[in-house]
Amino acid sequence: MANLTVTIGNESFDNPIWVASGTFGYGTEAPELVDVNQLGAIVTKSITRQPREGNPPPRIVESPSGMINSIGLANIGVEKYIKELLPIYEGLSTKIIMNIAGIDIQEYVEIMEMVESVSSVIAGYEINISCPNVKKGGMEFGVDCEMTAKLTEKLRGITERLIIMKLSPNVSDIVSIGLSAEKAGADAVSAINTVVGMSINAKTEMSDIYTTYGGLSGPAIKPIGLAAVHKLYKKLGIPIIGIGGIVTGEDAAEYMLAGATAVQVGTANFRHPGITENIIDSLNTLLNDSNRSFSSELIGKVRTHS
Amino acid sequence: MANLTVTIGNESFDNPIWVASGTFGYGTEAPELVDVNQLGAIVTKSITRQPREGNPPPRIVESPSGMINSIGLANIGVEKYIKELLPIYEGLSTKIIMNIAGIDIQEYVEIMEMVESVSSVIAGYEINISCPNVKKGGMEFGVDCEMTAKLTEKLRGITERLIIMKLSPNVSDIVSIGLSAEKAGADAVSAINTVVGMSINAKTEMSDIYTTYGGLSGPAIKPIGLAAVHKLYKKLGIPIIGIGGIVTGEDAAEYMLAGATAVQVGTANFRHPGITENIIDSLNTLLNDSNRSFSSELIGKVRTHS
Amino acid sequence: MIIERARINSNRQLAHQIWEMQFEAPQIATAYKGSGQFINILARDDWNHPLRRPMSIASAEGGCVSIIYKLFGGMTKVLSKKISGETVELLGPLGNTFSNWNNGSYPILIGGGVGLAPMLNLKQACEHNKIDHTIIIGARSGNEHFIDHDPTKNIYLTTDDGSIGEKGTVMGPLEGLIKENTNAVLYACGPEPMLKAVKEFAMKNNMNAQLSVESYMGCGIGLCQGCVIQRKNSEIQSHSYHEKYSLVCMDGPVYQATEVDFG
Amino acid sequence: MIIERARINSNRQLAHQIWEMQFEAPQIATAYKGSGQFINILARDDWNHPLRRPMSIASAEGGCVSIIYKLFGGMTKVLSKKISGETVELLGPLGNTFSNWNNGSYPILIGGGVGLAPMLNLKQACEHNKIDHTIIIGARSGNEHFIDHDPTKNIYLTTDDGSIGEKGTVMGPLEGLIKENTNAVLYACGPEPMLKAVKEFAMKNNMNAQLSVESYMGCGIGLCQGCVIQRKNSEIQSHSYHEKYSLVCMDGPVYQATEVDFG
Ligand SMILES: Cc1cc2nc3c(=O)[nH]c(=O)nc-3n(C[C@H](O)[C@H](O)[C@H](O)COP(=O)(O)OP(=O)(O)OC[C@H]3O[C@@H](n4cnc5c(N)ncnc54)[C@H](O)[C@@H]3O)c2cc1C
Ligand SMILES: Cc1cc2nc3c(=O)[nH]c(=O)nc-3n(C[C@H](O)[C@H](O)[C@H](O)COP(=O)(O)OP(=O)(O)OC[C@H]3O[C@@H](n4cnc5c(N)ncnc54)[C@H](O)[C@@H]3O)c2cc1C
Ligand SMILES: Cc1cc2nc3c(=O)[nH]c(=O)nc-3n(C[C@H](O)[C@H](O)[C@H](O)COP(=O)(O)O)c2cc1C
Ligand SMILES: Cc1cc2nc3c(=O)[nH]c(=O)nc-3n(C[C@H](O)[C@H](O)[C@H](O)COP(=O)(O)O)c2cc1C
Ligand code: FES
Ligand code: FES
Repeated sequence: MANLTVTIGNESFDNPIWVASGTFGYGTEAPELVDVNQLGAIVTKSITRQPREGNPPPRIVESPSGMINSIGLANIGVEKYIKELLPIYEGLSTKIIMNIAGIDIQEYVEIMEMVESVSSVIAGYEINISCPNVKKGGMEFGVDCEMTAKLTEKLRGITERLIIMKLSPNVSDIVSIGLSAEKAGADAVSAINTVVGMSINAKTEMSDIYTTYGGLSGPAIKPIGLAAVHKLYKKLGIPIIGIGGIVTGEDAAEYMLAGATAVQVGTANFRHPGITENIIDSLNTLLNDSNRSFSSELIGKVRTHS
Repeated sequence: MANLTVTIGNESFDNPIWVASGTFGYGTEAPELVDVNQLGAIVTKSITRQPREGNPPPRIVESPSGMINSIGLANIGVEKYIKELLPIYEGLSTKIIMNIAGIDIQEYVEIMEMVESVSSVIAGYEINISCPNVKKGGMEFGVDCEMTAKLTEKLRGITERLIIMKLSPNVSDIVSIGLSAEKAGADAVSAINTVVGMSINAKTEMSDIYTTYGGLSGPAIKPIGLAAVHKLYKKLGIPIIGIGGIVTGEDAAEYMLAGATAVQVGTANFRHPGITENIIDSLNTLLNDSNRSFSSELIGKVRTHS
Repeated sequence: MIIERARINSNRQLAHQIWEMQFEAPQIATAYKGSGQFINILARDDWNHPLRRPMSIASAEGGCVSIIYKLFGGMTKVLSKKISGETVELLGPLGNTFSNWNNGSYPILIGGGVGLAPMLNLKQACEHNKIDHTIIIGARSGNEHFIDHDPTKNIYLTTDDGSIGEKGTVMGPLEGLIKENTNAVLYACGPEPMLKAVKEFAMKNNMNAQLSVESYMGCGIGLCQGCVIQRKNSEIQSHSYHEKYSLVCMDGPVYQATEVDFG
Repeated sequence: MIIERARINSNRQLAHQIWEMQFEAPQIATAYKGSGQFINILARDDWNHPLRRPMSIASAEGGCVSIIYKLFGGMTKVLSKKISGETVELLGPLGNTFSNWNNGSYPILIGGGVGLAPMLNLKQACEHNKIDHTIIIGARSGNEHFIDHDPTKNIYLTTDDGSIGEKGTVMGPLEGLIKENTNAVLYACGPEPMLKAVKEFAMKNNMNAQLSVESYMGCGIGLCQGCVIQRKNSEIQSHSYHEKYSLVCMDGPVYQATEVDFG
């Protein structure tokens, strides 16, 4: 068995296989189907200041090797998160990363201050600056270097815990956004969030998603995620967490080879809630086959031709 | 049989099903397998000022429901194009759109001037400002509104034939690029070119593409293309030509519903060189089933929920 | 909630584009709670279609589970090509059940299209519990029916084209039936227009009705928040933290007609 | 260049991970020009794997075409699950052929791994034309061989582990053979390291060698420009307009050893 331990900032994780925000609920939904304590970390669903009902249906649709979603950040709000979920997380041995979404900087700050004001075991925050679903809930931060920097800086002032800025692929230059986050004090960046997409039913001539546009995820976007991670790795000094279309241990290894310190599994959980355990196993096998003792040896080791 | 005629600028096309640049050679490669005179138009492979060898292999690799390529604009150069291909095109009844790529504005101008200086039947030009493969051959124009506008304007001064600016999906805001092209005099825009992607072999730990990054195409990117076309349609006044992952008549109809006046079929040609004929047939059937007499009735008719 | 790789015992066509598949799935059969519940099926190993497909449980007994499915698109076509001996991965049993059909009222079961799967199941339960009931099954045409029209046995078929049973929708027989059965309660599953009509009928006649609704599901187990329907009133149920929306996979698929907002 | 939906006549395992499939493909069989040509196979209807897969033609006679394939990944696995009576779509025959094996020289055929498919084909042609020849087939281990080691019949097998035939690579028997046959010409198909070794050997010994090379193919018919290999010298052939690169699908897969630049 290889050593799968990963370190980001001053937190260490048992393994680099995490579950992605919005694809595993609050981590408490499927106890019969997956032992969450096996996971490197759970990134919980984006939490906003107020509870949100989310978008009207239809919210999801399949696409070739992928799916499109427009959930609209349906969530219980930070108050309920603090009251009901943080105590549950005390009982888990896996690390919890809380994903936060806000309409403006003030909202992010407020949410984080509320969580920081109570005692809890959470390891850190992932900051959703890239959710393409909600008009004012993401996009704006994620495409702009300055706003990303300002937000990161503000949040850095509030917490000593991990801050992971989650980057959007829907930009001309993801690296410059990543660099802004790094300079402003982020401990890591994660990439990628979903890619803007649309689906139409040719028979009914209707859009398949209520909000017309949604976020594309799943194996279809793996090449896009890999390119983003590799580009970020070449320029950033902080760890990168790879996301997008991971469904096998090989996929996870590819992301690590591209430069990811850890990865998050999203859409695949919908099909196999326990898939992360298989991914951990097969990553282990893969490492053994290549005589590696540490998964961290993979990071950034892809050999390129040019 | 529905009427499939399409008009763009002052050119009319027998039908809206075209083949995409770089995926059908110069239109002369597979005469046994496809009757090119059935096509709405052939968009020929990007032509540069000088012949180009293209990138070293490996140049292509499959991905889930897609493929990644980095051909590097291998082409015979404009002189040979004029000498050897234009005469052949005289003999075809299908329309020819010549795709042009340049390193700088001067190069685009020069290529177009050379073609304009000889008599030929070509219907117009598609301007590749979005090829992500060659460092200086594209990207720069495609992500920048001003450069797009400047290039369009210059070319507009040279030709009365159609100018179709081909947009890149690898930008924060494809609509503003499209608007710049429109204002500067483009007759149409086409969208999308390939999406930047990467592929890694977990076993060999090698990048699968010589240039590390390549362009993702095929069904995987259809949702991305549809979203781009729909967004452009809402803001632009000129026709939009939809591209990305089209493999069936339904796919073509979806693009038209999203706002495309015509579509281009790319990757699908590699698998079935004659697939465009099937797509035309099934588009016809689809129109009959919905009692439509003109394919142009589909344009932009998607019903959205919100 | 169990994931079980299940052997296919049989897979046969019942009517035009309507198939029945039976699996050996002892764990899911045992955990099964009653009519209305569904399974989420994974028919293929590749990721071309990443999501499972929800299908109502048509029967669950003797360690076996069956579904009745209609050829719709990619995955149902794949299902129809499967042969006995092959396996598929099932996740289930999921969702809630029809209720109160065995408390003295007169159940009228209404199934439209493949919505008849849970209705056949509920019919079986009624028979097993010796509860008088009627079933009405609607289809577009006679070739989609695989049960005989037999009002003497309280089985009514309808077709849009009148080719079998009564011409028209399921609402036809219903009118007559509720005059005879004043303590009738409606149980329905089928396409949205049918459910809407049943709902309106129940409201107008001041009756109880339970509807099994469909929605596009990402996971079937509460992870994705994709499967919501709009709720009329806001009795929040255990699994949905929403007021306006309810998760069909956890709080449904069966709802009181009054709860559902068809918009 | 023909697209033909071909019925599978047989599909059987020959050795460890090595299978043979035979199709009824009269048009392609008729158009076939000789050893070295290949077909581009579409094994699945869905678009999860958009591209066809190139496979050398191992035999083409009596309206039938066969291939010998190794289980590699997604599509070859799908192929191995096919049963006779099913159909797949073939595009072919594609590419050029080995040449000059029937002009008085002594052909030594060298196949590594599934690279032996075109070599078996060429062997058959030699036999048919009564041309003396030798074949050397290399594999990692004995379980990948399905032909008997029989130097008396000019059939040499090699294995990396020595479990069958001579231990080592195909280069072992070659050394001895060219001493006996001064007019030998080499024909080789197999993994790149083997082709490289054959090329170097031929150069050193001032011999002719023809190599069938592989490359990742998008289309197989000159549309995508994806399948290039680097060329050593620049005799431009008909289909490639490149000097430095050559389209394997059109100008290959067979090249003079001197032409190929393995980098
Ligand atoms: C609780 C529930 C119970 C159901 N029970 C039955 C049943 O007993 N018999 C039956 O034939 N059908 C049933 N359905 C519908 C069934 O899930 C769809 O017909 C099936 O998913 C179609 O798959 P496909 O790949 O053939 O179609 P596709 O090619 O995917 O066709 C698309 C249509 O199928 C439906 N669909 C596709 N994927 C999903 C998904 N993940 N979740 C929900 N709907 C989807 C959508 O309406 C979509 O427009 C049920 C649905 C739900 C939600
Ligand atoms: C001219 C030519 C002749 C060939 N003849 C044979 C033969 O006779 N028998 C045999 O077993 N194999 C042959 N091959 C190789 C064969 O094409 C691959 O083994 C096959 O494509 C693997 O497909 P897969 O889906 O199982 O593998 P994948 O899961 O796709 O595995 C990936 C590997 O397969 C190869 N591959 C995948 N797709 C392609 C493609 N479109 N074009 C080329 N290579 C690809 C690549 O090396 C890639 O790394 C030949 C290749 C060429 C170019
Ligand atoms: C249904 C769904 C809901 C999601 N919700 C969130 C969310 O609330 N916050 C967030 O940052 N990302 C969200 N994501 C994005 C994922 O965390 C992930 O970045 C993306 O799905 C790509 O990974 P995948 O291809 O493995 O799914 C969501 C994705 C899906 C599919
Ligand atoms: C192998 C290959 C080569 C291409 N070459 C060009 C090119 O030379 N010029 C260009 O503008 N687009 C080129 N493209 C992009 C296509 O024209 C098209 O925009 C893209 O492939 C998306 O469509 P698809 O999903 O139908 O393939 C190329 C695409 C592929 C796959
Ligand atoms: S289907 Fe995912 S929450 Fe209901
Ligand atoms: S495989 Fe497409 S050009 Fe050779």
